[in-house]
Amino acid sequence: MPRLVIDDLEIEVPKGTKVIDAAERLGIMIPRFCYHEALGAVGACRMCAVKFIEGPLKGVQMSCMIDAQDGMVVSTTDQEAVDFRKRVIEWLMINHPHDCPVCDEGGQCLLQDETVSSGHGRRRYPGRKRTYRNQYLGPFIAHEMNRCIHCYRCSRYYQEFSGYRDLGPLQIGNRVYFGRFKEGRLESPFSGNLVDICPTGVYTDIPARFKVRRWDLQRAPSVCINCPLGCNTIGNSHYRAVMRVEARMNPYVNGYFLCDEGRFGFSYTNGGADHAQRPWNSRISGADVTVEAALAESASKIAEISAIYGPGAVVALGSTRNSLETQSMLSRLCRRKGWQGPVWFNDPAIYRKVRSGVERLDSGIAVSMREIEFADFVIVAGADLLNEAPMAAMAIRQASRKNATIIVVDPRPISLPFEFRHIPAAPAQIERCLGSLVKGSISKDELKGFDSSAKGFCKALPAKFEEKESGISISELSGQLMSAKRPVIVCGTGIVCESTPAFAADCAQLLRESGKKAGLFYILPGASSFSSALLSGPETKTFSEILPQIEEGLIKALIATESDPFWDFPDRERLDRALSMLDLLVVIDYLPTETVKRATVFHPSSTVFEMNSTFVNQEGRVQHAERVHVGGVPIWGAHPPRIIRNFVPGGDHQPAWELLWKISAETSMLESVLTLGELIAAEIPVFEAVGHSKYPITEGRIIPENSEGSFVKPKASPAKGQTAKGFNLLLTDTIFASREPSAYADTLASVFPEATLFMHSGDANGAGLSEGDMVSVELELGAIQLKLSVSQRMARGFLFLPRQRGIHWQKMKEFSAWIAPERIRKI
Amino acid sequence: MAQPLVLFKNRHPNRVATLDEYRQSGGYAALERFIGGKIDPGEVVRLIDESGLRGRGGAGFPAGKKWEAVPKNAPFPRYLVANADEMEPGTFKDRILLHTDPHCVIEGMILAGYAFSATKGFFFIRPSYDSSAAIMERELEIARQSGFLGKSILGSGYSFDIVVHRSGGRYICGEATALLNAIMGKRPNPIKPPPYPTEKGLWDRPTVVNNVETLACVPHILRNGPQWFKDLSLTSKGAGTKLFCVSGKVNSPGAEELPMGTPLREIIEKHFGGMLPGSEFKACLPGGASTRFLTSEHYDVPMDFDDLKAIGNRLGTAAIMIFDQKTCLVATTHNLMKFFARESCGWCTPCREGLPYMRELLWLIENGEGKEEYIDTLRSMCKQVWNSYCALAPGAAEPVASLLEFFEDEVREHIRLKGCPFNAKAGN
Amino acid sequence: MAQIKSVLRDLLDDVLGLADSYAVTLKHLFRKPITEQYPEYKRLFAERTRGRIILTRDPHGEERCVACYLCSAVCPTDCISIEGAERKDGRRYPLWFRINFARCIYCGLCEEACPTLAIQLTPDFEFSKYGVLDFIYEKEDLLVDHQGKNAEYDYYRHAGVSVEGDKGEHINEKPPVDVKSNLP
Amino acid sequence: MLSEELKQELRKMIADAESSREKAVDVMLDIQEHHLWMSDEAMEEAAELLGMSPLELDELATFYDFIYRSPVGKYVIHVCDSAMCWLEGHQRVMDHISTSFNVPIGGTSPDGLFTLLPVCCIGYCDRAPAMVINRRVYGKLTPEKIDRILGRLARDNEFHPPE
Amino acid sequence: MWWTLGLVLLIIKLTIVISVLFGFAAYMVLVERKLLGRFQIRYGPNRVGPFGLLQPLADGLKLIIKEDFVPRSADRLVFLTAPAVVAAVPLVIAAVIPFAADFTIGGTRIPMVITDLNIGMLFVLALASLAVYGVALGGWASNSKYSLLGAIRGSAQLISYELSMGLSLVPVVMIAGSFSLVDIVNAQARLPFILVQPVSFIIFLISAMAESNRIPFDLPESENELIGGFHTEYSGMRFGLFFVGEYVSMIVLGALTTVFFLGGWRGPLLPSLFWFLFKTMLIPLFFIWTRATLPRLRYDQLMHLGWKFLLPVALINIVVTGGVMLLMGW
Repeated sequence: MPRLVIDDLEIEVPKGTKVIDAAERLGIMIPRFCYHEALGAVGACRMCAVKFIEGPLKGVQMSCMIDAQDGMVVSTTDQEAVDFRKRVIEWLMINHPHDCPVCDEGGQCLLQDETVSSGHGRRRYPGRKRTYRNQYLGPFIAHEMNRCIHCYRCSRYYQEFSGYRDLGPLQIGNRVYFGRFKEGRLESPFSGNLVDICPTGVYTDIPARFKVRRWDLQRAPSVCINCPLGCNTIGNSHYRAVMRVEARMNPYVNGYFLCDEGRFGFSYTNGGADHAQRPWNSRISGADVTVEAALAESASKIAEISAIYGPGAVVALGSTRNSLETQSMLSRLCRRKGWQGPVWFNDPAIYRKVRSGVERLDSGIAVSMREIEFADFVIVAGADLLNEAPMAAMAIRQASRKNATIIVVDPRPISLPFEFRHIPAAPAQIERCLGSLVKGSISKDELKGFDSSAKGFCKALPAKFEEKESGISISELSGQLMSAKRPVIVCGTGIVCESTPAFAADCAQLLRESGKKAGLFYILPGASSFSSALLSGPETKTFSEILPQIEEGLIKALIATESDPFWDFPDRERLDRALSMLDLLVVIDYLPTETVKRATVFHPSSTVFEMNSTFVNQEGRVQHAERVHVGGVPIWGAHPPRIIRNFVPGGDHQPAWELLWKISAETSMLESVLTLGELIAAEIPVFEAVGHSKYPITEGRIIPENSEGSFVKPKASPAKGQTAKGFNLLLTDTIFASREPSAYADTLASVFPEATLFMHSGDANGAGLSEGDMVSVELELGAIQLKLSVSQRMARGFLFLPRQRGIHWQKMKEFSAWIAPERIRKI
Repeated sequence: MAQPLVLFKNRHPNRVATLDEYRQSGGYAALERFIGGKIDPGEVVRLIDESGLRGRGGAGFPAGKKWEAVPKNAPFPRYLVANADEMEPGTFKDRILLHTDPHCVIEGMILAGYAFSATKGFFFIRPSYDSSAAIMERELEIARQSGFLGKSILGSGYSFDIVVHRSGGRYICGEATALLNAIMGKRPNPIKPPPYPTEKGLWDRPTVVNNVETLACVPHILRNGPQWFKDLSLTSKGAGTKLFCVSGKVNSPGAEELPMGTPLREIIEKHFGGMLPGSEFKACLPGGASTRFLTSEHYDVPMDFDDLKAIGNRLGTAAIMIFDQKTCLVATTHNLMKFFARESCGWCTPCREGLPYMRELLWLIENGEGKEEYIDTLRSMCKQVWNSYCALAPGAAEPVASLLEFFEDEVREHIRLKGCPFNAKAGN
Repeated sequence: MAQIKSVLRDLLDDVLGLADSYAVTLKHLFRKPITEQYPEYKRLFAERTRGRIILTRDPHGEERCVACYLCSAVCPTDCISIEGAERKDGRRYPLWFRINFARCIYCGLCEEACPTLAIQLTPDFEFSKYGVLDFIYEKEDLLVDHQGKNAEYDYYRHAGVSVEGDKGEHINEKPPVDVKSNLP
Repeated sequence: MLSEELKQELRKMIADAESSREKAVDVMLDIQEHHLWMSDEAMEEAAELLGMSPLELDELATFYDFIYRSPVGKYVIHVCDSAMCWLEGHQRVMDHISTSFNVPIGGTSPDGLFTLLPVCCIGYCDRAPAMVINRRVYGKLTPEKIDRILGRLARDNEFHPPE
Repeated sequence: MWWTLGLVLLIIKLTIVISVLFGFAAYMVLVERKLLGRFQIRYGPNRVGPFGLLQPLADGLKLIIKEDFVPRSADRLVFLTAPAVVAAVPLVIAAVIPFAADFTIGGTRIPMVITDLNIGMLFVLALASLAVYGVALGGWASNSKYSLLGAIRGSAQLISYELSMGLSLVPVVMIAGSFSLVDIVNAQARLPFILVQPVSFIIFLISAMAESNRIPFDLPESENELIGGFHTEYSGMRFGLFFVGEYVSMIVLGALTTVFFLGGWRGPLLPSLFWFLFKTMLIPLFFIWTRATLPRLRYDQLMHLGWKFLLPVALINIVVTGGVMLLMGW
């Protein structure tokens, strides 16, 4: 632990800490451009020069390049260093354009700050300014190369950190140009981070372009609710519109970065560009009414139906985008009022996978994304990370940069921004593959040390897994796994078998028993699957199981709280019919969903930006999102009226839990439950451990220290291969277009992936199809047309259909389908 | 004392020495003795260390020390890189050497590789030396066929091969770390050590980068002993001979092999035919463009690493560029600065932005738009570019700094007259 | 005794001092007043007088304002509100621009902050209204058809963004770097 | 656009290297021998051969002096403009080539034969002023010598610009 | 019969005195503004009516129409009544001031004073100290820190200068031998007391200025530190009453000065009423002149002047007067 003195303040820092970081710990911000904690030091900008007065080094040196050492005496204010930094700014500014007023970075520009702080005010350079032409980089990022100060942060982030190869430095000397080979959309789904990482305005955010200055923004810490990872964000709003979302540093979750879906998928909260897409007002049978009228209507109707048909005729639907508060309220109301529910999932299989996964997580085995970055062996089983949880791919990329071995066992044609071994095993084969991999890594000695259950489990694991097509030797990989210290198993819950999540947990547990610091990381569907699993029990039903009761007329009222069965139920017609049989459909939501259109009574609820809310991510981390603004119809885009009024247009929305409480007419609620914290703790006992008394809980994980880890002997995997000729059609997620609420954001609409059906090239050859063909797939309830993409790197006999907005996949009738070859036609 | 010829022993006008000629002059004897005789590589390093051979590429780092820096237990493969990316203005010794006696370099590379058990050698050569590269490729094949190169050299079990790597042509590629990046097919930006290339160089393997001339000295030292090499020098601290390339206002510009420490006066007047008729010695750059001007007061300085260091200068590549009284040094310095500004790789700010700034100021001074304050700005920038990432910018600042030190009057004259006082401007 | 003397002398000084002041004011009583009679006589105000605010145009007749929000940021009474927008050619302009003159204190900070010399204070100070809402001036009310105090300044000729003229064609600019150039 | 033989040759060269990227410059120099300069299509195909993205290859191509990303003539004349050649009259050489052979400085002659570019020191300071034409060096240039060299090149090659 | 006539006369006299006082006070504002303007080389009000003569009416009208604002946390009753105290006190003082020589109609001698109290001077002094209640109560009731500070300053100032004022009048009483104001005027038949008692006169004048809160003694309201001091929270006519009070008290003090030192209504040739009014107006004019000339005192200077200068001088003056009277055998 070296001790050093910086500006007369003494500090002790861990070995390997750079002087610039040591200074930051003391609250001394040494100016910098190229240095970034996530990217490391390269010493390109020379801005962080400080004077070393005593110690192993002397003179003006770059503080980012030098490790803190014992006995160093550093001055950041020494005249020589100050003069040099001022000169660096002068050098950087000789070519910087005079365009701060029309630059979106103005007001949050590091270059602006450092220029002002260095005291440089007048350009003395007699020469002319260098200019560049800009490139079109897609709908998210604007490019203005004139402003570039050549810190190389963008290319280092883009190529080294995030692993994409289509943006980099061209030319030499003072003509270095950061751009693409040809104009076009950036390939990386993490491109938005360029905006954050660029110290000046070369890359600026297009959705927020020319709309607002930093100082006018209302900012608050928020959490991204598009995928289960719960990346930390900062919401920025102005004129009642969320203008942009920025990444918020959380070392355990997302680090400094964010994926483009999380960053740009916010405009649903503004109702899109014309503000009209969001349902702002309460409605009864489609007609706008006051908040009170709608609440009274819902309350009386529900009471009436309960009285006539009994409370069991009322069903409460929740979803995995509910806040923890809403979920707890739903759970409590169902219990106290006798309603059926709450129902969280549509697909019973998914529900069981989520539950079996969540049950197996404990603090010993669950890893955060930060811990994945330090893993040396990562097995991804049944997860398409870039499409299902993009930032997890980024975390694994960091492990890959540290030379970790990455194995992906997944039937889909996976692409990831790093080198990995892809074993395109069919879903049913994933366990087999994983099992043999793990088994191969357990030595005989280790096996002897295991207790009987572990031993039994290990012995029951399949010894061999043949993988012909990829040519990957499992035994070789097992050998590598054997020498790994910190292996991590990332397990999906989408296309895998129902037993796989628990199996993956057992495998991780087994690796743990063999002395490794093994970790387990689930990819769950939706932002709050974890808490929905905590709030459900063995009797909890899914919507598919509830539906027959509606059809039989046993259920008369449905309360859908931020829940849209149309979003992921595969038989649209049946759903339509069933909902029309209801006496009452109360919908609480902020998205313009299909269900909202059918609502008898509609109550607008608040988005994550408009209320204080809590979310639990897939590793059990409780995170609080603060209210960014009060919300309402944005002023943006049109002249605000010249009237004086005392209400906010479109300001009727309320947090869903509050609306629920009001329509339940449960006045006694407040007597037994005083605070939201107590409400949550009453429903989820594990919250007691985190300390429910203080609400909001800003940091903490609500997973037990030790779960009841039981090794379940793996079942013999089903006979390989399907005898009948045909394809197994599975639904998959795709980035930007598959998730509520971001799929409703019009900012993302232009980047929705093209509707594509994925097929193995061998299968396609057999069917006489080729890459890029338009095909018509005849589903149970009708045909859909979409593009075909073929790949060698996927399992044979499978078709993958993206469950994305705009594709009418809800003609499937079931969650998966068997498609005979003749039902796929080229058109 | 007769001019001792070591590297240029087999110099023939307009012809490259053949393998046979080289062998007749004692070539490959050292290779046969050390590699064929399986003498411990440590012995090679020791002998070179003792001889006091210093890098001829400009920095003057002891060659043996560099090889020793490769850890004994370092992983294989290990690489040796011969740096023939000779892009310092005024320097052309390597070209002459390669056109004189390529096998001298090849043998040197093999022995150097042997010294730290390298497995592969890269001969990194600039594109304008295409003919030299062709010669090299031809002679390498000859050496390979003669058993000096390739698998198990002379049956010793030591395998070493050399490939010629053509550069795309940039000054910065001459910098060792940038050169390694260039070989790996990355953008040739320099990388600041640590880790040193001798630990993590090409593809993170130990790599030694030596100048061609340095390598060419190796077989001769091993053959004749370190003391012989030391004695070649005229100064006590120096060692060996040095290829001096003289260009500019002398009667017979070119490259000659002279003992280390030959005084400047002797070099100009005795070996390169003296100044041109009508020219007087005004100044010279002793070691390529990135050294300081030597004025007539330094006319007798011995040209050696340490002696030049004593007067605040550097031997560099020993490429002496001579300017006469008719040459405008402001314009000359501007030309040099133009070169450096253009060749900056664009990695760090002082070099990328500072050098064009200085070039602009020199240009304005030369063209009569100069202001007195520019002198102070230039002077402070000369100091400040020393905080750049690699040595390019400090080197570039050297001519400017010495111009302001020795010829400030000339600069002020430009500003006062609002133009260049040398009406018969050379060249431009 | 001496002490009393000095006290008396001080007293005398004070009294004389007072008398002097009274004499001065009395003298003024009989001087002709220097007041100029407004509105019968309207004096010409200096150009820099801080009166009603206008938005000027550049020499090409385009709006100078680029909606940079600096005026609204600097305004101590928060009387300026703007929404920026972008024209097809990339030029920024205020979609709407509102000044609440009922709040404005004519401090001139907005003019000082304006990087494009768009917002300017004029010598016109005579605008009283009966209704508060009448004091809210919109862009249509603020925008004038002339350049105001600085006739020739054209921000986009300096800015380096390709709005007026291409990259490299503005004042003090080099031609754009050609990335594919063969020149060294 | 690259011929299959050339591709085969390049593939072989790449396969011999320690890593494919190592041969990036050689591949581009070889392609230039056939196609004179690196067009975008050539870049894309070369990048594919090398297993790089076109951008990564372009990072190198634009860095180096002797890789041409803009069209050039059959003979690329690089005239040295560094200290010694400048002192000995590089400007006269440039001007002479420019006027006598109708080549704009930095550009290509209308017949597509010559391209005139400045270059930094080419290591022929003893024979200043010097120039490189297609990597062959000519020193001690005088107007007569230039006329002779370029005249011969123009005469010897019945030149057809590539497609 | 006698008393009815007396009553009628009294009412007539009261009416005359009050209307004259109010009229004078109103126009005193105009005169002050005009004069101040001229002192400062400008015009002063000249827009309302010829030469701005209707300005007082406009002001009055405006004050009456304006909203009578009461702060929410004010002590409502006290807040509302305090201005009345300020305005009423000088009016009451005016009751004992003889404003002309006695008037005889049909043998009946009508005294040109509303009531000639034999302890008139004590009455005056007693009431003068009552005026401070208006200031103190108004300031306190406003429940505002500025007002309170003004009120405290006002009380302190009034108490301090009340003392020297009273003491400055002792020699007058000694010489006149009576507390009755009529007697005092009569005692000056030969020589106005200003000549006999110049020191007393000066002390009285200064104290009077302080009593009426005029510049340079306007610390209770000093605008630039306390907004408006005790009347910060007042608006409309209630604010107007404070103003009226100040101006009436200025006139009354002028009248008292006339009575005590300038020989009252006495004067050659012209009617006595004219002389009285003429002399009375001199003092407010002097006040205005002073306002145009002197800056406001600092609080410590104010206290210094009152306690360490005026008070001792006044005491010495009494002793000297007594000594002289003893020697002269009066």
